[in-house]
Amino acid sequence: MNAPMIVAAVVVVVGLSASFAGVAIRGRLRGLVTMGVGTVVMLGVAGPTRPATLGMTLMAGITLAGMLVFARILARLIDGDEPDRRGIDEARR
Amino acid sequence: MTIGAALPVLLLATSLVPAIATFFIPERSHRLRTALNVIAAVVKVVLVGALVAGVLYFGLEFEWRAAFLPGIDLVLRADPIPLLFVFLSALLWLTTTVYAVGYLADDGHRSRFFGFFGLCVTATVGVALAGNLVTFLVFYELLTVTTYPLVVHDGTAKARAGGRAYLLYTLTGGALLLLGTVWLHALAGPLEFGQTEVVGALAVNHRTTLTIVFVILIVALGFKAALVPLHGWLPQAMVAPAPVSALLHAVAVVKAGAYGIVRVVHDLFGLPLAQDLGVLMPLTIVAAITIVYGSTRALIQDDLKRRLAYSTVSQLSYIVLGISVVSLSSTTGGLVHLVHQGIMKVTLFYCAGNLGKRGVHRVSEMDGIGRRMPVTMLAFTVAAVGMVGIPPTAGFVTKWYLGLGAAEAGQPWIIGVLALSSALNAAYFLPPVARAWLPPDPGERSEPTGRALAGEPGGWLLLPPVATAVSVLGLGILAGAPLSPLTWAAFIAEELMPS
Amino acid sequence: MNALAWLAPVALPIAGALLWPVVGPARRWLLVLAPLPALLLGVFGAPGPPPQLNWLLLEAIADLDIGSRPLLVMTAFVWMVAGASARRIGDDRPAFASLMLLTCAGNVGVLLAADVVTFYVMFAWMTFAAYGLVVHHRTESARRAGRVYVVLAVLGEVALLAGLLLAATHAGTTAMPEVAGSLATAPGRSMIIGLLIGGFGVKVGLVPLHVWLPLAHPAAPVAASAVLSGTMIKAGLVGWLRILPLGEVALPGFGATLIGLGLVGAVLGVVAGTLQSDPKVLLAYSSVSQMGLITTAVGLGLVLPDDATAAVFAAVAYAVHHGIAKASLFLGVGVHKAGTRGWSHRTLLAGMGLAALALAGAPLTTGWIAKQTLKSVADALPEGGGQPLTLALSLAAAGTTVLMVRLLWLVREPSGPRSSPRSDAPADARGVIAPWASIVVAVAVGGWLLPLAVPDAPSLLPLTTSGLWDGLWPVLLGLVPCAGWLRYRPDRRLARASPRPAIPAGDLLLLIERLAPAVSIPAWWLLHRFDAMERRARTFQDVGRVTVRPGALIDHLEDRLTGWRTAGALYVLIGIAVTVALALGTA
Amino acid sequence: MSELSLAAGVLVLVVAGPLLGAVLAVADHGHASSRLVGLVTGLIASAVTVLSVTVAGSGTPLTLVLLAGPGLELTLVADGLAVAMVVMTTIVAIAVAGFATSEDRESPQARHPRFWPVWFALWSALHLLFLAGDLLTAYLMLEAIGVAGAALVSLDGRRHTLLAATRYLYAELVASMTVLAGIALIWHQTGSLRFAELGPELSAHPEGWLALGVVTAGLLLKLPLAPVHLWLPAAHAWAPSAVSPILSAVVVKSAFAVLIRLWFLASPGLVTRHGAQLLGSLGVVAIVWGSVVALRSAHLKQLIAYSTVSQLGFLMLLVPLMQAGSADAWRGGVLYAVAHALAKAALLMAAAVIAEDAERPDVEAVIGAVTRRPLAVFAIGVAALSLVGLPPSGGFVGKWYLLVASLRTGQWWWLPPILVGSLLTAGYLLKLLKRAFATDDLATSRPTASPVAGVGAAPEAAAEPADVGFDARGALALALALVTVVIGVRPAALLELIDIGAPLVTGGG
Repeated sequence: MNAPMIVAAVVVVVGLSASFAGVAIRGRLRGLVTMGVGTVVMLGVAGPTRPATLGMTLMAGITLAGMLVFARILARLIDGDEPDRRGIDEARR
Repeated sequence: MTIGAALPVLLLATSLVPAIATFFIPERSHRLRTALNVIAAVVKVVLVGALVAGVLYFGLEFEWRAAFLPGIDLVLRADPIPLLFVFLSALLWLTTTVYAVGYLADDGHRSRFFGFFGLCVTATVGVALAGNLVTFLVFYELLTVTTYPLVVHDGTAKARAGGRAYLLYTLTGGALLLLGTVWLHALAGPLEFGQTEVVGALAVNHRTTLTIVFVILIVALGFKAALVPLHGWLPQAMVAPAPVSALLHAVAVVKAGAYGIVRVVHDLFGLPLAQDLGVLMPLTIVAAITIVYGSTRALIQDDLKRRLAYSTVSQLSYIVLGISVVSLSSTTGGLVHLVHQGIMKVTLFYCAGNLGKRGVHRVSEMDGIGRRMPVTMLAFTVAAVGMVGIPPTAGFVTKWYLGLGAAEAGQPWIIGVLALSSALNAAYFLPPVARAWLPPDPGERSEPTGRALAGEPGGWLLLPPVATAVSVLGLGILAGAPLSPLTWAAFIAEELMPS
Repeated sequence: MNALAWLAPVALPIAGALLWPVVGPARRWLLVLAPLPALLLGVFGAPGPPPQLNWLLLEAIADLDIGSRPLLVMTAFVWMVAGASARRIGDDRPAFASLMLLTCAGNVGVLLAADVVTFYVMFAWMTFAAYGLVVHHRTESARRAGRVYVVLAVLGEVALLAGLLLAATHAGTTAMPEVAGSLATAPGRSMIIGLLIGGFGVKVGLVPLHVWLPLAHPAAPVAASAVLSGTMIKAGLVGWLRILPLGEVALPGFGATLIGLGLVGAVLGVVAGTLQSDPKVLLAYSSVSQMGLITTAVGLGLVLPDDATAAVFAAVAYAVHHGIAKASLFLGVGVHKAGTRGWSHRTLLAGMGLAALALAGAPLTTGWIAKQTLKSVADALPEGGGQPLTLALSLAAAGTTVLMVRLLWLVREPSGPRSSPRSDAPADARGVIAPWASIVVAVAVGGWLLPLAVPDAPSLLPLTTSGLWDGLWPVLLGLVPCAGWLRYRPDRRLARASPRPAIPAGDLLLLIERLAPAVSIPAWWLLHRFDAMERRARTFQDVGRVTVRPGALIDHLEDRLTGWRTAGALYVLIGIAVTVALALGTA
Repeated sequence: MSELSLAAGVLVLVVAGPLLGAVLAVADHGHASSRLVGLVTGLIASAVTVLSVTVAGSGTPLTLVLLAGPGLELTLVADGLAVAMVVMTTIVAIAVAGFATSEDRESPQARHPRFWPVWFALWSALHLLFLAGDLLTAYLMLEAIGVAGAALVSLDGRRHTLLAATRYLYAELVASMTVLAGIALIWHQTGSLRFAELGPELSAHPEGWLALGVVTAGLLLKLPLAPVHLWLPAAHAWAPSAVSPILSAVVVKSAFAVLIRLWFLASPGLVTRHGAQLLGSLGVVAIVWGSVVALRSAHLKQLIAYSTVSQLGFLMLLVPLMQAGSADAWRGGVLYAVAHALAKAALLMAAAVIAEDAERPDVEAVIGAVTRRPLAVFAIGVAALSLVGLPPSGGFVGKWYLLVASLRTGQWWWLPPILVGSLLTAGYLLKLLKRAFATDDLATSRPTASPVAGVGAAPEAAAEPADVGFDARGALALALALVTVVIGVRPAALLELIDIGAPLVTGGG
């Protein structure tokens, strides 16, 4: 675990806790983005700078970005906040 | 697929195929459904006859084996003991089908009923013919599952409560049986019935584990054999329609439990090992307690079918008692009671069904019913007298052999138990008979409330009880005859007894 | 042919019973002819040895030993006579007729059976078929009598079954002679013999177990009572004679108890009998008393093994005599109840007087012969034990005389053709007199035929003068108190005013019936509570619906668990746990 | 060469087939006609059959390297586990396809333009995931499945489905990123992500455990394993009736396959007893907690969702038994996964059919269903057989091996959870069956039968003909359920397939 990986790991953990602790959907979304950036950076600095690492980081980054955009679209579709609990009871009403 | 292997499978098929076919018969075509089921039942009885003749007279070997799990086979083998049970279930399936046709004349779900009915008998035959413990487990669980829809056939709240209790007990029993089977399999590898030496060899260094496994197996089977603490479901499952109570609680389900205990004690562990492990005496004690407990509880049941249910609880333990006492006569008694109890109890349930059709559900409502339903009550009287063990009925033969065996084995206290239970049986079976034939004051006999329609039910409902009642007497009087269940049981007992 | 001779006595009545509803008007003769094969077998014996019947029951064996042959003749004869007088009842109640035939089959079967199982089957068959006869009238008293009869019958049967099982196991076979023989050396012999004595004692009317007899016999119609008291009561005696190890071993203990209980029975029968107002109950108590005497004979057999054959013969002789005499008396009461006028009443009184004399043991009657043989056996008692016993027997004879006078007193007025619907015999007595007359003749003649029927009967016939006097003085002694009573009897109205007898029928029973509730009510209450408790417990099984509370807890916990914050915390926790587990765990 | 190329071709077809379907569906602007769906499904089915036959015949895993480039590696490994999972997915997919097409006429969502393309894409991602030979492909497919699943759930745009989908997607995102972080660590420590190669170096590396721990944590959330099952109830309860079978039966198995492949095929060296026992005990928690909540739930689909949570607990029991070195555990666990998938899909289809009739989502919808939908109720019955583990069903065989393994490896403490779990499963399935047979007062929602008192309640249903028309979808559900019975009676073939390429275990069964 070289030094930059540790910094990226810290960012991941911060993002993780923000995504769970986040108050509203937006709060959680921000947490997820932070965590995403952290993991991609972590992957990027992980291996010796060989084309493989670069390729993987690129691919992982693109897919993560896609997911986050989809999450953003869903968040916008839901007007109002998302319930905290198991998401069944309120949904039924 | 030699004839030796074909017959057992054919035996299974004769009730499986019609059952599945019956599911698809539309509700309206009664005749087709009735014909299919009755013919299937007759064919099965003929096949069983051929099987019995083959085994007893020509000494043929019938076995069907198919790979189930790697290293474990599904085995159907027609040894003498299975034949006894198959013979009983085939015969009583025929009579109960005839009875059910009459009983459910105005029921809306007959295709469903006869379908599951056939599946239940297939499972029973499977349980009987099972050659090893795994096959036994497979059909044992299949029996539990196929009988549930029958118990809740009426769909009322009470039926469902009965069904729930039934499944709660029997599934727990099934889980324990699975545990016991797996444990034995892990210890001894694949295990066939009859190879008692395999388990015997294990006993050298696995004494405690084998005892634990034995206890687990007996408790698991005890749920269906209604040993005392585990009998709770039986009285509640009485909500089922009469033909279901007749077949389930006289032949299929409860007998599977008792039969299982017979197989485990004799064909799996073997009597000498069981005796050596010292597990037989507790089993005898539990059986004795169940006998007395069942009879006392039956004393105060006013509902007729619940009284019969508690009587079944008590009578089943005669079989277990007979098996667990180490002597030739008591083993014979236990085995023959497998057949006798079935036939007597089925008759009682048929009559209870007929009475039910006429609105008589409780013993207190049976005053003077003898005059209005003489044939049904005659059959009921014969079977009741049989249950009490008054000669010359089949019940007496069992009591005689159990008593003889107990004395031979040097446990005279069992004769005390038999005596007490006979007295108790008399106390709860004879009064209803007396009330039926001798209403309190013939002058102004209180006509039971308008509900009870006069007269006997139709032919379909009368034929089975009469047939089985006659056989109760026949088995008693002709007990010594060459092909009677008694000689057959004695033949088996000689084989089983080590001495 | 030989098999037919052996099987017909039992098979014909059974066939008759089953075919009764089918057979046309000729069936009225079936009742009379059913016992005929048994009579022929008894009198002429069978051409060959008994056939092997191992397909029947459990290897049934039939045999006719010396003791039971005369009994068979008597039983068959009494059954024919009873059948004849019951023909009219049979017409309107087919059930009664078939039950009579079934009981006859059982009664005859008991005498023919030679193996323990068949004996027990026939014994039980007879007992439970007789229940139908007892409750024939369906009155409340008949039902109560039936109830008591069944309860005691079941207890008796159960004790008998236990005893026979233990005996048969020790003997290793079911043949009765061997079982009796091996009983002498059986471990736990006293328990087995106790059970057997109790089991048969119920049927014989041994004192504490006799309570059903005074209730059941009168409740049944007259023809049935005749058979119940005449022949069926003897089945218990046959059981004792065949199964107890008479002649093999001396059982002073059991012998003494039997003799004691016999004498108590004799006295109780006389005392309670005289106080009765219903002639049939009186006769029932007389049966208890007479069977008490027979029990003493059996007791003697047990005490003196070498005199056992004499004791057996005495018992059999007495049983035959009592059977015929008692049956004739019961039938006489039947004729009386049926209504007799003028000369028929007088002949009735004469006939019943003759039977009464026989029963009392007046000289030259069958009763006298039987009593004398009994006394001769008693004399053989060692160290002078015989004297008090013969005295007791004579006093019993005196008592019987008193009883008989009371009976004749009760029957003295001609009871015109009352047309009460309840009368169990038809208004006109024609159908009943003929059979009654035939049995009275038998009473007169029977005594002398006895030695002929049993060729090698010991020459005990006491034709000496002392024997005659010995028979006469008890009768005279009995007549003295009767004369006194006749002379100074209290006002007629008082006698009739209190119809309830001082000791009601079934003496000890009333005591038991009062005590029973103290036990049965709490037992019933306990059982019901247990039942209710189990029904309440069942609600526990409805896991889903037990109470709302646990359900709500689960829902609440689940909601929190799936909330973001808790889930997040749990997720991190699990991640760390797994990583740590992988780090420090051994490979 | 020809032999290899045929197999290679088939492998590619298996993975690419569904993609082809997706493209065609998009080309047909979403309204895939049943003919098109039938054609593509048939093609894929035949390809999968050929694949399984060749792999079973050869007895050895089939590997194919598609892209060997430094950056982008893509190798397909068709070993026993992969083929079994692919076969399972195909069977369920065929059933769901039939179900969805026959559903076209009634419910709108099947005709939703985005349904068929996404559905085929999901199918293709599943195939690729099971066949993936390296961790990165597996990771990418996990993400694709997550997105496709969420998309399918939020198909009809109603508020509660959107909420469920969001919750599902967020959980998937967090899990994926954790896995990615783990992958980064593995890449850093071993320089290769191929399952076959990363094992030795990882276990040699001092901090190998950290990487495996992080990936496992991510996979547990994706599975989901009980304590962190926050997203499953909502997603599966509100997924449309055509989607929930795939979600509950197959998608949940994707993370499971990756986990056991990683733990036992890739880096068995790293698997420690404590780690395995921890996962096992989490499994037990899942079994108990899932069943208890299922017993309590009144909502039909929620009950089935929690049943999935509980059944996944059973699957996790395989981990400690495998670690103790029992081949039976691998065999039993994988077969149980297949049997559960088929039974759960059948159960969901049957429940969907019945719930549609009653137009009410709660458990009361099933009342009196036996008269209206006999085949569907029968399907529920047979599916229950397998879920509870009663013979003759695949579930029984799976549990049998788990029990034998736990006894043979001496870890007897897994016996009670399995048995009690089975009984609890029976409990909540009985809730459905009990109501299915109800014909009297309980039928408050639909006055199907006026309760006839007195002798034998003969509901006046006898008057109206008891057999409704042949409902195709009920029959389909029943057919799927009967497949588990076939597995239960003849498990030998499937067991041999699963044994191919099974992790080499020392000692044990």
